[in-house]
Amino acid sequence: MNAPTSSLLRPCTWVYLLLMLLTFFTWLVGITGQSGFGISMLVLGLSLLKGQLIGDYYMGLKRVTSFWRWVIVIWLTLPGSLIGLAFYLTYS
Amino acid sequence: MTHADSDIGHERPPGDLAIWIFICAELLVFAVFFASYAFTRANHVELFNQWQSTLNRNYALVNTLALITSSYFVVRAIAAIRIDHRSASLRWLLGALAMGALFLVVKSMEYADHYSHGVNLRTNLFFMFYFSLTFFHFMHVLMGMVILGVNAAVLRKGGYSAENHRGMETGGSYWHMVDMVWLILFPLVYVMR
Amino acid sequence: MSETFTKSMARNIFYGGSLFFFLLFLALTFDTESALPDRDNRQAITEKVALGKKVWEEHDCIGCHTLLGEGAYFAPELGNVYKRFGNSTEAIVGFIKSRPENGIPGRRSMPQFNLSDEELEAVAEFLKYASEINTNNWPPNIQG
Amino acid sequence: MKYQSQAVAKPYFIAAIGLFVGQILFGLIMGLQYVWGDFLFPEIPFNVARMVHTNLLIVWILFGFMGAAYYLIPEETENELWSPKLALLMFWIFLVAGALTILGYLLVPYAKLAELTMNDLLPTMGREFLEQPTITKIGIVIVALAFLLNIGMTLLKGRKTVVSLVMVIGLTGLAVFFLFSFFNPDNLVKDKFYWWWVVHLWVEGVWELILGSILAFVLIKTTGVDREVIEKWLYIIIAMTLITGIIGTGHHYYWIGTPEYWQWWGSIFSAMEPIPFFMMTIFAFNMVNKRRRNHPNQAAVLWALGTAVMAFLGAGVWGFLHTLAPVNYYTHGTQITAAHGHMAFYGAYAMIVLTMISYSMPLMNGRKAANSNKSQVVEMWAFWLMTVSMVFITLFLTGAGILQTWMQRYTDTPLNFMAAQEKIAVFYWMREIAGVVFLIGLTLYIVSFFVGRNDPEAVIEEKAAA
Repeated sequence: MNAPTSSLLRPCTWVYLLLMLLTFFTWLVGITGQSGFGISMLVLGLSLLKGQLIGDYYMGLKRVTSFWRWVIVIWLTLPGSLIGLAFYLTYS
Repeated sequence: MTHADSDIGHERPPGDLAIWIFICAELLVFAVFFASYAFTRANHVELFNQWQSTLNRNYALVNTLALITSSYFVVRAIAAIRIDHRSASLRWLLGALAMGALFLVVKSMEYADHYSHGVNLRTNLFFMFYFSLTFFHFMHVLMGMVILGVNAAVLRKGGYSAENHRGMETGGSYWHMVDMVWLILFPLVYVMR
Repeated sequence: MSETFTKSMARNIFYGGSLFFFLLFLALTFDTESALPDRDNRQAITEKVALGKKVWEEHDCIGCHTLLGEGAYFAPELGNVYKRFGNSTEAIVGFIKSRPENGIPGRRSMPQFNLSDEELEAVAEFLKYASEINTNNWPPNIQG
Repeated sequence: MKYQSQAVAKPYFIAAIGLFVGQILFGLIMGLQYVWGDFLFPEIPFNVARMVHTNLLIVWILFGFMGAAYYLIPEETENELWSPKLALLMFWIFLVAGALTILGYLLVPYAKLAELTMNDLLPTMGREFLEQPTITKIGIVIVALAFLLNIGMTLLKGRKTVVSLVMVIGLTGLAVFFLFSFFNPDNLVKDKFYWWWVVHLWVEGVWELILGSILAFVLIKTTGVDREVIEKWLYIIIAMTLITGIIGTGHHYYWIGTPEYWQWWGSIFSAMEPIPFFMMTIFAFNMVNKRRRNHPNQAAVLWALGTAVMAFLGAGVWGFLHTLAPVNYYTHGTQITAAHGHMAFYGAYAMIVLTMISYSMPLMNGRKAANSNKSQVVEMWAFWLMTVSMVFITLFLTGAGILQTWMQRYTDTPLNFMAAQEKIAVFYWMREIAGVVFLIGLTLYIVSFFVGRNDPEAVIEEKAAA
């Protein structure tokens, strides 16, 4: 999105492909019905990563210097760690 | 607003700051909902696992792909307007709207499925969360589409240009937020067990 | 530098956000309406119970008591009084009937309303109906 | 005062203050009845005193809102009121109807009042805060319609500012949601469900729009901060209010027969209801700090800041204390609710009306901007006495509520209601003392209108505009 020139693939397109790939992975975990703390945390972690990619590359916050950039980071980490904690409690 | 496509050091996020205040509020609600889900699940693991396995992940996959694609189209629409390619921008934006519509259709099919099985908001604790979260999000997709629709209408009338497209950035930011929320909602409700 | 926080966007968020959440509220209301028949003990609403509700209202009982926790906090909760009085409408009738005309010196006392027997029975039936509403296990104990 | 017709606000404000005094007197009677059970029994039983207390509150706040609108709308729209005569006529109708209703409560037994006013035709009486006879309710609707017509026509022919628009939206919402007071089904659950559409959607919804617009108006006038800035924040604050407050209604739907999911929806959204109040506090202090002039009416500025703080404390903090379903399970319908109700109503609605009165009365009395120093000093004393005593009333009721919750609800061997009440009597005594201090404050407030009337206006050495 920040390269209006005709390079082969824009960064946002790379990000798009990556997001698709990660989504397929999550889905795969889902349909195979896998459960457990490790796999749940992997899925969660990848989802948080996806969220960060959206924030950085789609919302364009990578280039924002002010505290607004942290909105997404905090939003992902805070509920992310709470969800992680809840799952940890389930499996411990 | 001419600085909009320079690469470095923005003080502000794209779009109107007012929408960012709204985005923060929305994200807060979803965050609390997600955490509530997780902790309630911790107390009712059996129940949640049992009913989670009845959900159709294929619907969810299509929906996730639809939203990601839609978000990507919005990015391209804004990239296009930044170099004054209005018709291209409009095409991307309409594509994004189509993807949003796909989400609504697929999600409605899923709801129809539940409905035909007599499952609803009050069936049990898991479905209380499932319906609350997904329906709340569903309404956000609708709302986001209304905003993008307004963007598209303004764009069609020539209301945006390389110099002035803050309205599109505002709509785009909101739409990405709706997408991002789903990216957490999908694994949490459909997959993680 | 142009305005990055515009009044028109703030306005749009006010109108759009309010409408959005009001519609959501209506959707939840709609769902609640369809859920109520299983919860609100409506099959118990007889003419007598309806009369009891009117007696309840026309003596402003809510001005001292709470009913399902809502009302004034001067006198006991009555949502579960039927159960507290040993599942007995007679006990409720007896209590209301026996209130002294001039109160109890130094203490709170319920006024003597001089209700007819029909009204007394009706209000007791109304309280019985209220006690059988599904309140998600509220109050926490029989004391209300 | 820029427009002649703004003066119709004056009788409204005077009536509001008069009814306010009545409200406090009956509050003191009730407070005493809490510890001296047969005080005034059977002449004025508690339920009658409470009806008078709460109904006077509602009526005087409505008088205050209407007065505020009659003052504010002409000035904002920059033209005379559509019909000052209609405004005056409605004033007398509302006052007489209100007085008759209150006298009805006091002079005849409530059941007799219901009979006299033919409650049978359309039974709406006997529900908390909506005790008015049906005929009074119809009167309220008529007055409200005439009022909205007057205000609406004035708005239509004049400048449309955000402040006036928001106020009119709030007032319209007030009238619309009041219509639910005519819906009184036999089904208790439905009755309660829609009863909250009046009560909650008033005080945690549309009334906050009125509050916000009055506050914005007074801040624009007293600080000289750019209208654009203030209006922008007004929009964002009221947007947050409705976003959180509408679904926040769910915090009343935990235990009245409504489905369990309200416990989640209600808890999550109402937990966020303090946010707009917090924003309002930040906003008010920010604007005063950024002021471009020092307004000579310092009392009005004090009231405005006081409103922002006390609304946040009373509605925001004290509301949050018991809004989460697991907490509310134990505190529902205890003195905690009473504590919250007192501080929230005083902090948000009583104080905003007093803010408007403080700002506008000097102008309507022919002053250029402010009362004399002497008068303002007395008014500020009144402010502090009333506000601090209200804080104490709230604290004592909270103490009472915590103990009540513990003894009657939480322990394994719960006490019955009256046994618990007797154990917390000391808190009621202290509340009553704080109430007396409040009355002293209110007396001083009234005195402030009469002292220093012939003294020159307070002035402030104007520094170079910052």
